[in-house]
Amino acid sequence: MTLVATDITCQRGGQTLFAPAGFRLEPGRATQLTGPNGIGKTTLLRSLAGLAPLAGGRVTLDGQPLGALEGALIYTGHLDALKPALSVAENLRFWAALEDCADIAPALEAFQLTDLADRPAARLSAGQKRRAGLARLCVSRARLWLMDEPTTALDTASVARLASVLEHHLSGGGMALIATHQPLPIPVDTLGLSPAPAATPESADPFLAGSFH
Amino acid sequence: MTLVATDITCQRGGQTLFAPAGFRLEPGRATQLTGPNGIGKTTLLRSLAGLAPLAGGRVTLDGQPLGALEGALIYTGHLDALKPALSVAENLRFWAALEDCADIAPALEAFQLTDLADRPAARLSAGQKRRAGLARLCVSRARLWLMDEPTTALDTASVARLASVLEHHLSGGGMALIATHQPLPIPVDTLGLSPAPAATPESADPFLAGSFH
Amino acid sequence: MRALLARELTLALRAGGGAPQGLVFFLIVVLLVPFGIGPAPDRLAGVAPGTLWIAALLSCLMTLDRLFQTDFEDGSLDALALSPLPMEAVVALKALAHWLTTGLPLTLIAPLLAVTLNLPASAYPWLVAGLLIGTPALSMIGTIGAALTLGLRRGGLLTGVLTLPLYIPTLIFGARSAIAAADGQDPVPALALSAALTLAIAAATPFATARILAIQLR
Amino acid sequence: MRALLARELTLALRAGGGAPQGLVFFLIVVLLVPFGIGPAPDRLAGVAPGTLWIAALLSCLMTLDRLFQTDFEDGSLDALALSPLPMEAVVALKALAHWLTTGLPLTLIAPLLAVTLNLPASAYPWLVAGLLIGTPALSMIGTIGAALTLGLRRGGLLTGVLTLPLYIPTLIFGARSAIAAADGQDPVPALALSAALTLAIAAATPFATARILAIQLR
Amino acid sequence: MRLSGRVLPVLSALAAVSLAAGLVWGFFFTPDDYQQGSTVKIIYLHVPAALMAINAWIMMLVASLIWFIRRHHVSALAARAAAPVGATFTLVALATGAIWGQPMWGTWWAWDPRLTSFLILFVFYLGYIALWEAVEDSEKAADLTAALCMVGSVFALLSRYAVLFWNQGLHQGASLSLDKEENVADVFYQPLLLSIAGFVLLFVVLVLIRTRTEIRLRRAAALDQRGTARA
Ligand code: HEM
Ligand SMILES: Nc1ncnc2c1ncn2[C@@H]1O[C@H](COP(=O)(O)OP(=O)(O)OP(=O)(O)O)[C@@H](O)[C@H]1O
Ligand SMILES: Nc1ncnc2c1ncn2[C@@H]1O[C@H](COP(=O)(O)OP(=O)(O)OP(=O)(O)O)[C@@H](O)[C@H]1O
Ligand SMILES: [Mg+2]
Ligand SMILES: [Mg+2]
Repeated sequence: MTLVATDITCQRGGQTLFAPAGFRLEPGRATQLTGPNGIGKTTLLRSLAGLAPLAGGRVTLDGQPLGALEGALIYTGHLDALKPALSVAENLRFWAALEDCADIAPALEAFQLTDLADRPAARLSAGQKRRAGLARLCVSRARLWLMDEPTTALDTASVARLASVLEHHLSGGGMALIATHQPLPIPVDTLGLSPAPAATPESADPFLAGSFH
Repeated sequence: MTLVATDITCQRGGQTLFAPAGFRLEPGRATQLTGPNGIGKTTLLRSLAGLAPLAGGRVTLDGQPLGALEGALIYTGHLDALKPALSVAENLRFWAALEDCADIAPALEAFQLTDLADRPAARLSAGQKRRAGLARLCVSRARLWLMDEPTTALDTASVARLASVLEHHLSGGGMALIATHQPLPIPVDTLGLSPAPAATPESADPFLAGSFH
Repeated sequence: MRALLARELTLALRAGGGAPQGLVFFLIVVLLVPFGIGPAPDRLAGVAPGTLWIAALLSCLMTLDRLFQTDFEDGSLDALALSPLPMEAVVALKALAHWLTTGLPLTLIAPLLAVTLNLPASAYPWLVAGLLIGTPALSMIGTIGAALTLGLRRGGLLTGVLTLPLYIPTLIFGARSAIAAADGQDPVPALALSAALTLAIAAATPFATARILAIQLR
Repeated sequence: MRALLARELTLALRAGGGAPQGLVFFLIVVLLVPFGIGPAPDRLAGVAPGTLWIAALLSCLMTLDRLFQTDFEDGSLDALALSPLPMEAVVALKALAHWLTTGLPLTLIAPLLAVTLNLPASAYPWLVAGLLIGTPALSMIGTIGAALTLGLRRGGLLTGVLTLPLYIPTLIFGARSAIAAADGQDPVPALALSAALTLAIAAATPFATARILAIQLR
Repeated sequence: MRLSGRVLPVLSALAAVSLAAGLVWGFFFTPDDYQQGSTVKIIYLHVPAALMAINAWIMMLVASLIWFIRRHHVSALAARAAAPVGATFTLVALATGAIWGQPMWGTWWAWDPRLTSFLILFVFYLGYIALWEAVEDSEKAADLTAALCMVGSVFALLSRYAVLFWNQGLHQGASLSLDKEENVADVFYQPLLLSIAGFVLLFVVLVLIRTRTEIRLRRAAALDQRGTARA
């Protein structure tokens, strides 16, 4: 299973965000997505996840269009998908149940959440919340992990823990695409996004096209 | 004006968070607050800001208790205090007006927000949002800046920009206390929080005290 | 599927959840009416079924506005959209959970409140039947409004504005049957129409709502 | 001070803000009543003042629940608490802005809606006077409920539960005067009591609310 | 855009002429009705406004469908442009109806099915406009309002039948239909047709103007964005 993206671009508010980019992600490899604030990393990840449309280019997973493969990927964004009223274990158990995964203990263990398992998510510190959000990765069977700034609010020990979870996923043939501003302590390929060249009329807002003078 | 904290501790949910800590902050100096996730950095900053009570110890600003000095400090937390429906400039102008500061242009300039000034805050990327939140520092006259993980979501260029804003503030006799997991590119003192020793009956929940046998 | 339903129910019943408040709100709106229009028994009896229906509708509405909102704000909706469960099922289950925690208890308590409003005894079964048949439609329709206003600040209020007109057919048929019974007319046709309406709505809305949610997540 | 008032008004009037929706919600609740209780003009006339008051109350309530909530969620309330402006002033200004964008327009449109409910002409001035005097109290009282439920998921609903009982005195006196006028009795005493109540509330609530907010921010 | 720019003045002129002619003819050159007296003349405002209120919604529905299926940007903007016009016509129909109702039925308002469904239609217009205003992202707003328009149409129809079931009304039925025997007398009929034509043209002109404005606003916003991006 290989993810191939060629010449993809995204738009926001009718504007092309970055110059067409391509990458190739083999099983067992991770790619780090870099670029200055506002270049479109989040938008790109959401587009790959199928939550937003791509503005151009093609993405295939083993030759098939990506959209056909629901459940083959998981996306962790800026938000942690935690219910403040539920405990850490309850939150995780719900996501596990959706993926038919019965045992959440390893996931809690991996992010050192075992002691916090019964604490309502509302009463976690920023870093603990993030860890609980990331634990969702460990109960999913998705091969492709799309992660948006996963290290936010994590201390060094937790970053190391995340790295070892990632390595375990990759060594099992998984793939990961990680947008981050911080260096990751695992070997990764890098994909840097660069600004789009000055918008050409066609690529930009439809209302800039010729017929609307 | 000097901030002196002696033997301060904080509690959350009836539990003492970190071993009593003390520090001294002189004009023109910044202190970095470090410690693992969940140790109580955020809680400490909020207590110093007067938003939460201190569980023990004393804090004085030039010998006076800290609480008496409203307006002398500003706190930027995990949240950015931005209204999604208002533009960046409108958001900032409001905070500036509360501080009787008329000109927001330098603050926008300092965080490279001039181009984004008319964009509604809802349509900013994570890093752009954070920059807009931090710009509030530049329209305040507060001497003491309490900052909770200010570099979250910022790219390297923006971190450098934040550092130069901080240096400017310090060189004018300001003070800053900054909780962060990432190294800061300016010279700072460091205050590391360490876990509290096993709870003594007196310091813990009132219902564990002697009279409730 | 079962996990989602269980989660929704837990969240609704847990401290701060919508379920008890929905009921209490219903109760309070009904209790306000005598204060607002005065205590004369005749006047009250005349407006009793209508009051109960309007109160039910408003308290459904108030509990609905955050149906997807919290999931949207904390990123759960993104994760649900990418989960193996189809979005239509998510919508249907959420509507079901909403009805179980709001519409159903409210239907069960309505006869008690009807006493305070002097509703004639003959109208009781029809009132309950009407609510039982009509309130699921309120929950289903509500998902449309909730989805449309997702992510808007003050979305809750706009939800009301968009959803209330959609509620009118359900309200008319539902209230009609109890009023007819109270006035000694035949309550059956209104009830039958109400049932047909609910079925049609239950069949169609999950698809519409799922479509709207996909747009919102872009 | 002026900056805060301006900001609140802008936010309320800006796309997605509460002001137009508050009005439209008022309109819709009133509109629902005939569907609920049937179109007979006599019956409608009997409940007209009460309906308008209850609708005003509910639409105040619905716009109130997020009065501090959004500021709390995005960290603005922390910043406001540490700003040079005292919290009491923040509360009073927010209540004022809320009344200007909800209570006042709603009072102005009420006579028009009264027509659709067949309210007798003699009651019009008393209805308007009552709303004009009573609605500021609704906004002020609402700040208490909004502050108490801050930070709770589904806070909006709990706000309702906590606030509605506090609204009852205002509702009784306010509605009484219009009902008295419609029934040919003396509407003045009820109105005077209502005015006294509003003054007392306006004087006391900012302090109570500011205190509650300080506790919430801990 | 260019085509609409050229047609617009002509249409405007036509609209003005037929409206003026229809209304003046209707108001000043028709006899009073033997039953209703001169109040009958309000028909020249009431009926066309009522017809156009419904047609405007239908036009929005069609435009929304086109947007949904073909993603033709102008159709989304046309639907947006039509909404306030339709809402205004609805309001005019309601207001003239109320003014007419006072002498005819002795009341400004009655919960007659026809009037009631118009009120509901008005609420739908308001919700539609509010939603357009509330959503920041223009493409998303177009999608959402289109969805609302379709769902709303279904429910507007449902409400109509529900309302008929709920109350038999006072309002007269349609008497303009061509196959009916008893149409309104010819003296009333011809100016009425003329003013209906005037209202149709007025609607088209207003929608065209508003659509052109919307397009230009969008263009301005897009250019503005591109400007900031370059800077
Ligand atoms: C305020 C509320 C009213 C509304 C919303 C309203 C609505 C309508 C509508 C939609 C039509 C066009 C129907 C059609 O041609 O099929 C219409 C026609 C008409 N309305 Fe009204 N109406 C109102 C009040 C009144 C009143 C008070 C009267 C007079 C007593 C009246 C008299 C008529 C007449 C004579 C027609 C022409 C019907 C025909 O086609 O022969 N309407 N109205
Ligand atoms: N809802 C929106 N509507 C229009 N434009 C938006 C919206 N959200 C974000 N943008 C713009 O789209 C661009 C890309 O945003 P995105 O969030 O993808 O950036 P990013 O690379 O993730 O940045 P960061 O490192 O700050 O998270 C930014 O310039 C942003 O201003
Ligand atoms: N509302 C709350 N009620 C009870 N306990 C809480 C609450 N919020 C946080 N805590 C607990 O208090 C402790 C300190 O939290 P705090 O947010 O101050 O940590 P922190 O040092 O800022 O951590 P991080 O680096 O993750 O941001 C944590 O162990 C957390 O679980
Ligand atoms: Mg991002
Ligand atoms: Mg913290």
